[in-house]
Amino acid sequence: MSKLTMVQALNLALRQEMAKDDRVIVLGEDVGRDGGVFRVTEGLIDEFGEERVLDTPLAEAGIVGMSIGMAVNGLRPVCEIQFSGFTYQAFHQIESHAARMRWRTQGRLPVPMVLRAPYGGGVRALEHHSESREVYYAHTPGLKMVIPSGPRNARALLVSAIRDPDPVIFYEPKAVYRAYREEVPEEEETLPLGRSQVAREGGDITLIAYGAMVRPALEAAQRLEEENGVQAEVIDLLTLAPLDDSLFTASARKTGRVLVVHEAPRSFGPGAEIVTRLVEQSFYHLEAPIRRVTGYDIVIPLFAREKSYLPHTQRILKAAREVLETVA
Amino acid sequence: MSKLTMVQALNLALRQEMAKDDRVIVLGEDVGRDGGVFRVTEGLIDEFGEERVLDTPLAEAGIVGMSIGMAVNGLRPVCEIQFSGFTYQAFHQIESHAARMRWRTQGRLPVPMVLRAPYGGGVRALEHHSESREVYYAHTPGLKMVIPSGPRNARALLVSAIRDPDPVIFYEPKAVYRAYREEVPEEEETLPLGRSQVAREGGDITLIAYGAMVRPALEAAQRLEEENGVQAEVIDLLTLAPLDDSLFTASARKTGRVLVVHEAPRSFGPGAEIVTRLVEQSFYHLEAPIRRVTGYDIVIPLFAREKSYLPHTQRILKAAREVLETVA
Amino acid sequence: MPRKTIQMEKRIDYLGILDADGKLDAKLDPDLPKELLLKLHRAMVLGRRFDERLLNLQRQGRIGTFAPISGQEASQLGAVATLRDDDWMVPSFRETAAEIWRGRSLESVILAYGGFNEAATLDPEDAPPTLPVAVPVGSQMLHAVGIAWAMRYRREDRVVLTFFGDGATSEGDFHEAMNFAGVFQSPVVFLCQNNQWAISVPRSKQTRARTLAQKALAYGMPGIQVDGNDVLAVVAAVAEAVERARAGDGPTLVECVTYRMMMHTTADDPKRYRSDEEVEGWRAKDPIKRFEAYLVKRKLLTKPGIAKIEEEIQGQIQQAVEGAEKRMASLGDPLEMFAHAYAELPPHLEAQREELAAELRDSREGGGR
Amino acid sequence: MPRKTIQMEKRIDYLGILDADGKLDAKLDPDLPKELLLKLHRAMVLGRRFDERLLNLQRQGRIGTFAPISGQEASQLGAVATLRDDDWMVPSFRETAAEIWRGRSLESVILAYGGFNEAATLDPEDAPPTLPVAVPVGSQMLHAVGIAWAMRYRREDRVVLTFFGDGATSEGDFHEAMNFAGVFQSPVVFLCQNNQWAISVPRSKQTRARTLAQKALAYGMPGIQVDGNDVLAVVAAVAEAVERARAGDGPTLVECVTYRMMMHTTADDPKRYRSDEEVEGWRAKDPIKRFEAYLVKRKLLTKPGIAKIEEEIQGQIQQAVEGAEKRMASLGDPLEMFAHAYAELPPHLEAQREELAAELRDSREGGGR
Ligand SMILES: Cc1ncc(C[n+]2csc(CCOP(=O)(O)OP(=O)(O)O)c2C)c(N)n1
Ligand SMILES: Cc1ncc(C[n+]2csc(CCOP(=O)(O)OP(=O)(O)O)c2C)c(N)n1
Ligand SMILES: [Mg+2]
Ligand SMILES: [Mg+2]
Repeated sequence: MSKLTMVQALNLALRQEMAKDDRVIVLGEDVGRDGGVFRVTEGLIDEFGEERVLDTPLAEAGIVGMSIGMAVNGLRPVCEIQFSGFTYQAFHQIESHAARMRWRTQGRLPVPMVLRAPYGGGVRALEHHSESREVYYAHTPGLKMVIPSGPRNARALLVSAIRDPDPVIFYEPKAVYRAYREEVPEEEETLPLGRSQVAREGGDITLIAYGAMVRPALEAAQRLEEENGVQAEVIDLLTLAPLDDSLFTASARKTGRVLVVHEAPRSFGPGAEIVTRLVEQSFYHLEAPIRRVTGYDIVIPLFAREKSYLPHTQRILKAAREVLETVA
Repeated sequence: MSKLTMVQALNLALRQEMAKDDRVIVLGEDVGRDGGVFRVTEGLIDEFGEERVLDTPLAEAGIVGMSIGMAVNGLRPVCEIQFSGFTYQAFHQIESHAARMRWRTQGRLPVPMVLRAPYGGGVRALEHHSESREVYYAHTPGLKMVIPSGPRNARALLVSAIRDPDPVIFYEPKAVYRAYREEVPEEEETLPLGRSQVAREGGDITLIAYGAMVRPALEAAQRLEEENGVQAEVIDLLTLAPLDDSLFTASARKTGRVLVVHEAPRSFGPGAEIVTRLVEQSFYHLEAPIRRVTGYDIVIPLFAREKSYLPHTQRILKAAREVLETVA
Repeated sequence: MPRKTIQMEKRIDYLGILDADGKLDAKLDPDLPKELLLKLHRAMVLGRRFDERLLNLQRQGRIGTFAPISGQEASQLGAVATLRDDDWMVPSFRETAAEIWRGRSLESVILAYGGFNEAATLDPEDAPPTLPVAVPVGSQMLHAVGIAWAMRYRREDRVVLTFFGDGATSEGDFHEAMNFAGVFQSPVVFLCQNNQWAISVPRSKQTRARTLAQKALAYGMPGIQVDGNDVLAVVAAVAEAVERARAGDGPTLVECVTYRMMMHTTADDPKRYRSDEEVEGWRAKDPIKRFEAYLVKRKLLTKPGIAKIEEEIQGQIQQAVEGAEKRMASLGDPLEMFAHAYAELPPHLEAQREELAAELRDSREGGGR
Repeated sequence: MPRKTIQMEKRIDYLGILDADGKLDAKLDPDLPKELLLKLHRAMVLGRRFDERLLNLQRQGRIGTFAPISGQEASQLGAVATLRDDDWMVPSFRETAAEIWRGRSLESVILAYGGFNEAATLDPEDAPPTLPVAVPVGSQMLHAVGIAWAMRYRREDRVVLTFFGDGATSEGDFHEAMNFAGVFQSPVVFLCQNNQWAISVPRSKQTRARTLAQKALAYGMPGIQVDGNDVLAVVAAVAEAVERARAGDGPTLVECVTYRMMMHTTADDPKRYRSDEEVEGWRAKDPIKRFEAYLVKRKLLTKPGIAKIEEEIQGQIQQAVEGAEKRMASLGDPLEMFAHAYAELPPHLEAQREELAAELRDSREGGGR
């Protein structure tokens, strides 16, 4: 066990999977000598050589298209797109091929690949470096969409994603990359894809979050307990697609009050699906309208105003209190 | 007034706007001599010449990127992407530039362009020719997303889209292209973007649909009246983004029972946002859980099974009856 | 101005061997074995006749839209004939003849154009490795590069042949694939069937470059333009490129200059954009006619021999059509649409599948309520 | 084999005029007016010194990440100096010096790197038309083609100069832009600043082509490789390309061979991937040092004259920093983030804006409840 940042934990996952399975190939822009602009692939080229860690030309469709070819021909590519805002250059390859090849070939040519990309705000970056548009992939049939929230689950989920027989879009909350450390066991640890977790138990209100929003949600829960004596349950989705609705619908049936938190734009955002599943499955238990605390429906502003855009503890807290105060 | 198909009505809109405003330029693959593979641009090249109607090389990012340049430099490009399933090749141009340039330049360089693309199933086409993934654009800040349902509103909305100062993604339900004719006035007619319409009035249940799904929804409403004596209100959204929730939330407050219909995949689909707006704004009036009748969360099957994938009158009817029978 | 002119590191050649009358340029003869020549001839005729039959089926509404290959038999078959069985082929959507050469059954083709995904698993899994048809233009070439990379990684001496059209060369994916292949020195042969048209857009409007072959220079790659209606030239040029790839000397771009004799797909009406004269001009350069003239001249074929082949092929097609239609009649369970969405169907899809199953049960029981 | 070799319709040249010591190849001298030479020199020095100051501000946390231009002054400024005020410039994200030449204020640059969108409207609207910085690599070139098309459509004799890096040539968008420009014979000059690196990836791994200039051949376009640290050569080559475009003779690809002397951005550590020797080797070819040597030799500048220019520039920068910081202190109303989302704010955004306004009111009143 050592205390690792999320970057280090992801690096551990890659290193161990590469050591174990020589079909695992890492490729992308600057993933080799540079170790990736966030250093997630640091040291891999020294340990595994240029044949296992490929610095590619600057072309995202190329990276994804090539990964698809590698995957149908027996490898397990883990490609990195430098920022999630540049996955769009590869959108057609992801939607038209990665997501469909298994179905198109009726199981003969699956595409066991992972596309890693840092997403989300909070690091004072340039334009296009702070988006949270996971819906594009969560809505695309044939893909899995995974978003860890901390070092330990990031490592366990990445290992599972690499071993998964289907294409996985793996969004890494860059705001969490170096935000804190967690004990991460050296020995193998996996987490099943498609399963959410209770990050904190409680019976009065349910807060649903994922990725970088789990921390402020937990902080809000803590303050609700301290300041209001309210027990909030926090659900960490971990996988957006396929969406595990069993846990949060059960929680809602228990608490009757729900708040969904994400940094993605609100309209047609991930929260909408969560609310709808709740309506479909826990309607009669809801004691108040479900609230969304989300990014606004605008481009995330340049960093001077970014903090006011991103949902923060105070904003979550205020919404939670309003939900709690609602009398049906 | 003459009776026109949607294809003819769209052609009329283009022809009249081009005649009126020489900043309007049509471009895309096969839009010139061939008149577009669905003939929406038929005859335009004869009337307006090769300078106004450009057959481009086969490159969607090129078409959209070039349109952005034209638009920032004073023109009003209307580009056609041959099928919505090939807009993904241009996704980065749409998201990263068309949708952002106004914001990025703080209003100095708006992008008044229209991207037209046929979408949806029902015409026995090859793979990639039948998708319904409007969420990708409805979720993207900075865009408007319009989907007409019939010849007359298609014409009026396209005129408005061309004149709109912001980029509009204009999805045309190809299943409706030649399905029926409607009176379309020769004289100018527009419809405001961002406004839905009541396609049929009723007080017992609300059916919300758009595009090719409006017809089966209306048919279901008709049968509900005939067979059950139930008055269904049908809302035709017309614009998905910005989503006009005023009409359907009001309708829900009246009927208490709602069904949302779309052919897009269900999870993280347009219906989720509609349900959520209803929860946010009409929660206390809902007498039953809102139901979604949608495409399944799989790639739309090749055409031999397409009919079983797409929501049809019978399926809508059955769900509507279930919603009506629910006792809270 | 007295500037230095930069010399290119690679050459772009042109190759033709058989002229339009089937006359051979002997010093270029690739000297193929007799069996291969006859196999090529039969495959070319099959390609042509199968097209005609598919058109017939389509016009009768027995299958959906399809993309004919007529006129391009030499380009496709000459290219694919150079492959070993363990090499990969990565097609676009207009290589039916080449797919059949690689072991795809006519039945599978009919099923696919009939809208049945079951087409994908009709043929044995151990057929020469071939990707399925790729509809998004230009998107498949990158897969070829990835497949090739995996083979080199495993130290296999296999190669990948990927097909695409003249229109496809305009897509960004073409560029990225060519560039990646150059950088990684991938064992890929990029075979462009320049059939002069991308639906209604002529080659001249697709790019200002005089040849498509010269685009190879942008990637430091050799390129060659070939008379794509001359099967011997295609075999010669592609064989050389395949050898180069197999030897580890990297990719090649081969441009086959050919012509699409029929419509783009059955949804298209070429009369809108091209003249009969143009089509007739190309008919004179027909790859089958030319090859037959050569084979007859070489006494490898006779007129009656050809007639017999034609008859056998018609029989083969007839049998496939009957088989496919029988099979299609037995298929169609809508629930199959959920098959292979993922390796394992996740719970929400299980539920959606059950929804549809219930609807189907209902409607079998007479329309539900 | 006796095959025909295909001759290219365009030539790829190489041009250098001033050597590393500032010695002129007199027969290639573009013979620029004295004022232009001095204006270029001052702009180059400003570009360099501004970089140094920005780095300073960034290291102190007073601005965010930025992309330095040091080493590339000649490429950018030589190119942009050939434009008329009514021509367009379409930059990537590393053309600060060129933007300033076109009328962008230093304050605007500082504001943008300080995370304030207000940077976009700081300068007069009637400055020479210039697109904002484009962060997605390679995506801006297509806009240049569209802008150019609109000008030709209106029968204007204006041209567009678009910048991009060596890495950008790998993107599909580069290909599509070059191809569209060729087909539409657009008045665009494609200016590649080949600074040898795309973050950590060297030019040699970006493409197998020996030069980037030769990629022009894929589009039937002329291409030229220039010593990008030689401002006279850049002016000469780009002026020729601009003239060609203005005359209606279509686009040109100009590759400026130069070097990024500093880090990719301030988030980057170049020591991880390149050697000090490499950097030192390029320092010997410094564009400013070389140009100054030439100007001193021609007696257009003196050592004290240079010192005075340096001093003036420091004053100019100091003033801009002070102005910008004052302005930044006055900006920052979060509600501004909703400005210019659309021409007219739709109702749901009005509502969201009001949500944020309420939150801000609350927190001003002491943290709400
Ligand atoms: C990305 C994409 N854009 C558009 C289409 C529609 N489309 C199908 S084939 C075709 C023309 C292809 O031309 P070419 O590459 O020359 O191949 P050919 O059809 O001549 O074999 C077009 C535009 C498509 N399938 N994919
Ligand atoms: C589409 C896209 N992919 C990746 C990035 C991240 N990125 C920013 S600059 C850069 C390298 C650019 O290299 P080059 O084109 O040579 O320009 P230079 O930075 O050398 O000026 C990369 C990979 C990006 N901004 N956009
Ligand atoms: Mg073609
Ligand atoms: Mg560079």
